[in-house]
Amino acid sequence: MKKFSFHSCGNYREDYAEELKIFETYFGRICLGLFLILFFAVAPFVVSAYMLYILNMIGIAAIAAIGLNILIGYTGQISLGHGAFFGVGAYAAAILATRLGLGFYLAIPAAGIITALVGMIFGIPSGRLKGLYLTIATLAGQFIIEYVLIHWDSLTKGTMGITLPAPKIIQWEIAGDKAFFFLIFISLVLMTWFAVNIMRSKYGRAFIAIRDNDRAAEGMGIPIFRYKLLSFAISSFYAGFAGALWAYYMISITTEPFNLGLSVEFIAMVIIGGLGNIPGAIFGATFITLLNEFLRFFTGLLMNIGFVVSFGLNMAPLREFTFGLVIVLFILLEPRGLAELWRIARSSFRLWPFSY
Amino acid sequence: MKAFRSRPSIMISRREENKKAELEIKSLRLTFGGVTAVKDVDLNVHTGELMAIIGPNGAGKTSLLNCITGFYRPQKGRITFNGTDITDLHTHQLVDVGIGRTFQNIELFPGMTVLANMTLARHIHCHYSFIHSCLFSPSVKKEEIRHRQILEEIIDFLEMQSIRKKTVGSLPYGMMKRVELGRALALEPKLLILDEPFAGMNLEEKEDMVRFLLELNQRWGLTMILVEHDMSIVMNISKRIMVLNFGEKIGEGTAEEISGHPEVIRAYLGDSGIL
Amino acid sequence: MGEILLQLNNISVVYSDVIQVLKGVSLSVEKGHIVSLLGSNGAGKTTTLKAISGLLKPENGKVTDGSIIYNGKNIQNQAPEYITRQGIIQVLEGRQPFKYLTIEENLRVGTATRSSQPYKEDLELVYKYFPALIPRKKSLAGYCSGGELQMLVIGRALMAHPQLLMLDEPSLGLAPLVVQEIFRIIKMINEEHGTTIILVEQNANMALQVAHYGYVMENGKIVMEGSADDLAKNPDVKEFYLGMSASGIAKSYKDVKSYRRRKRWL
Amino acid sequence: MDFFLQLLVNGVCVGLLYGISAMGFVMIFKSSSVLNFAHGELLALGAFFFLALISWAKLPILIAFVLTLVGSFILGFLIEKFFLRPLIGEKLIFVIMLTVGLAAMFKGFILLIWGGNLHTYPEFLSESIALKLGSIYIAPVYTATLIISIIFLVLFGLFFKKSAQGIYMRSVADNQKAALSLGVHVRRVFALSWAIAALVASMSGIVLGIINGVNVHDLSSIGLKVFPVVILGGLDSIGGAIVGGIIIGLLETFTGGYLSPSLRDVVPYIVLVLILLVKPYGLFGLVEIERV
Repeated sequence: MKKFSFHSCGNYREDYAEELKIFETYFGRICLGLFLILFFAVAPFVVSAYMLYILNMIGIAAIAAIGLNILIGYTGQISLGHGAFFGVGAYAAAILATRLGLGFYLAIPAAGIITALVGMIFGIPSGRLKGLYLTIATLAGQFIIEYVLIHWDSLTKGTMGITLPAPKIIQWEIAGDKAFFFLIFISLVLMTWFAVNIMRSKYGRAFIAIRDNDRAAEGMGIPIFRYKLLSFAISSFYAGFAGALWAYYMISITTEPFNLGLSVEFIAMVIIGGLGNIPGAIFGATFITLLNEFLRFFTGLLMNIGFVVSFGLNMAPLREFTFGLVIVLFILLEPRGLAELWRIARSSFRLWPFSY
Repeated sequence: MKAFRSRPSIMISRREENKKAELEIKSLRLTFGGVTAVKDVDLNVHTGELMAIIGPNGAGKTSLLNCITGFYRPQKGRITFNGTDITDLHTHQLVDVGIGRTFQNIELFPGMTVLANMTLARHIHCHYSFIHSCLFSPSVKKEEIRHRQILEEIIDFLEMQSIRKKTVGSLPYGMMKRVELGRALALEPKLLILDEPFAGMNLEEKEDMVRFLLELNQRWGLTMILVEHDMSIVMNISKRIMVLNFGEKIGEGTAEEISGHPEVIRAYLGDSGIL
Repeated sequence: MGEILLQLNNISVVYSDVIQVLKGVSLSVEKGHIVSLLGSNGAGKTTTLKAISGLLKPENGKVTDGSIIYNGKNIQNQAPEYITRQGIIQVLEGRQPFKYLTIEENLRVGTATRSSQPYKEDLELVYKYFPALIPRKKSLAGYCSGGELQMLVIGRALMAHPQLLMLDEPSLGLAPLVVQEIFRIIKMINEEHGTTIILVEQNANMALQVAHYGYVMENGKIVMEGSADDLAKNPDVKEFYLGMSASGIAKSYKDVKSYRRRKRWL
Repeated sequence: MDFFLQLLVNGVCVGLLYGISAMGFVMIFKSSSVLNFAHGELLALGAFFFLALISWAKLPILIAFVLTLVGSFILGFLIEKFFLRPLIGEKLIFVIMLTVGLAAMFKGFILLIWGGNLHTYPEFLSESIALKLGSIYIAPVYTATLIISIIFLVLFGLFFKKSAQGIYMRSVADNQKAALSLGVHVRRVFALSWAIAALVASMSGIVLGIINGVNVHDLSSIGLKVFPVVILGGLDSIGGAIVGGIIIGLLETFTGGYLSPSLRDVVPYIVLVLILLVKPYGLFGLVEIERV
């Protein structure tokens, strides 16, 4: 019997296979399917170029945020170096594309793999360090990578930056926001699906076990260090992949954006979206990207108001202030993040229209 | 018929070679920072035995267990299991070798459900690759379902059906101990090490636990090492008892021999005898 | 009957606004008595202690009904800082030392409720009760054995000069000799200082030996009460808590039946 | 040789500055296990408040100094009350992120009011406390730093080891539930530790301001410099903060002097990671006691 319900009101599962499903109901699955079809068929053709640009940025950020969520939210290893890993991915793709002339379909995954290797190297301290000591070691990673990117002139061209060729499939060039929209969001859908699958298999369970009680995890036969490294590798793969997409999208890259601030933004996405929740990372990426854009727009607006100009006030710091304030409020008011708000919204549809 | 269904087939169908559990410890010594926690202890555990280790708090019982299960590294001595040297193996490798354990101060994952806790113990029995798990291929699904069936058998055996979806942190203490046993069984160990499984339990819970342990030991031939302070249980169910004091073995023998052993009475049991 | 120090009138406790743990518990504790609280795990004994000491709050629990009267004052739902300063000290289950403090520093934390007063004499007193702690004075509590820690946490509570001392499972995981020692000292504290003690124990045998009065809890309710001697003679208590068959002979775990027995009052 | 000695002295001086900047940080960590990412901004707030008092309100130095300390004490208290208290018992990462958010807020606030330019205090330290050892010159402000750091080291050492309040603070960091059960006023302990930390921070902010001038970007980057310092010393060790500070200070001045100025900022981190691999809890940090 196929049950079709909006949201089940109890546990009606009939065999163990049903418990392995991602979606509790067919309704959920169909909804997501419809949403994706609509999204791909409609969004790129109706929204403005600026909106499309923002959507693309959200997509890229979401891939990186999913990766970080695997590391922080699931494995419990706080990393302050995700921004740098994003940069490693961007530079790896740029160098592979310009020096070796790899096509983007090879350069992007290869950049992800290179970043995963770098991530594993910076994950090595996790074998001995715990909690805050590890956090600071990843902070060290952030600074060391930043330094290398800037000062390894022969490879990265230092502060000059690198310009990437446009990605090509045989003869057809992927250029412009619309083409990138498809590249980015198809990647996002795939990467999300991989992440969800990893998390419901033995690997994801092992990560959670390490987060919750590493000694017991070891007692269950889980080689902790190897899994921590794996988590660092997966997370950096996502960061590197996103960074590579970003590099192609931006066409030309410099070392500037990959600073601690970017790492902090990624963490903010993960927390505001919801720790240990994969859709949450997408929500978080959306929220933070939109917030940044909004604040940029708003402070720009303020700067042009007559009296502000006449007083010579600089409104730009307001952006930083508000950004901080939003994070603080979010943590204080809904520490479980947007994913929790989404869950609450959905569960009020339980038994809809006859909610109790 | 409940009685038949409640026997995990993984345990029943264990082949003889999977039951084999010969543990041999030779002059084991463990020191931390000047204190000798375990002092040249020898111990042999044979297949099918239920061996108890008793002794005052701080006598080195848990330290000894931690050496066997790889949490501590002894300075001297050898531990072999079924003929292989396991002294230098890591904790997670020992699980592969077939040694499972429960902990003195429950080490469950309090935020997870009972089922999720037990599923973790199937980790070493999950054989699919990383790529397969990324795609969640049908083979992964099939394997996951098989593990679930095994877990359900253990849940049935330990009479935990009603709590399988409950968060472990919300369970009463005695239940948590039972979940921990269930999780250790899900590892399919050849040797099960139990560190104070009865502590903090009331009589009823103790009786249940004794019933499970005896069945595991007698009917399924699971070899066990038991560390416990409740003498009435230890004396009743264990075949052999070793007594530790200040890291040294001060006695070994059957329950009768130990309860009459003058040094054991002085150091551990006290003059009022069995509590 | 002597003076009542503590009175619980029909209290209910709810965690996180939904999970009801206590359903109308009433009990009274006479000044200078040792009262023991028996019952299975999850019956609500620890919750009862926490309701008294105010430690429910940090765990998102609340007394929703009834009243707790201590020395004539209503203390339900008060902050623990306030309640401890009234002379109620709870020794938590599972021995919770300050691992990174030395034994002596641990004991000093016990003076928190009366921080400006001298404490040297109290230290001497604790060391008198627990001479085993003297050689370990300067070592970190994290490195002490279970027996030493249990002595430490009881000693730490004594430093606060409690009027009402609540001990949660002091014998948990201790060797028989140490259990005897701990109970001997509990009795001594009660006799020498007149400290009123509430004792939550799984080891009903020992608990009823030292207690004056006892309550049996099941499923968040009091199901039986009486003087310790009466309880020890009660056939149900004998069977379910003391581990003796009704005829009084200690049972053997070897003849444990292969089915679950049920308590008659459930 | 002179160059070497001058570098050595400079390194120690800068290191001491790092050390006292880090002390407030350690204070917070020791009592509430919070990693404070807003520490640099706390330094900056103190420095700017002092600046406002002496150059806008034209108050005498001493009064301004005392007022700054009082103000930052209250500020620390309020931060704990409104922002940190609701998070007691939450995961580490939330608390970290909260302080990151606070840091952004404070920085934005300072930038709004004072802008990102360099401000300077009027000269007020007397040249008479400067030290001259042969060809090496130690500026008065460094002498003052030395004195302040020694005083604080002794003061905090005694406070945590001997005073009742100090022991209560450590007990709260160790096991909050047990501390609560013994009647330790946990909320007061947290509030007090933040208040004291903010006070110490603003004092070090003023000292830094005297030396390098007052600039919000510089001061908040000192907040990041604090991390290698405290981790090297061990997160919960006041003395470790000073030793870690001096090591990092020396590393910086020597790499700057002998290798290349651009390596200055990254070498301390490399050394930090290497040391952590050998000593995972820093040089003087408490080793986690685990019992299985």
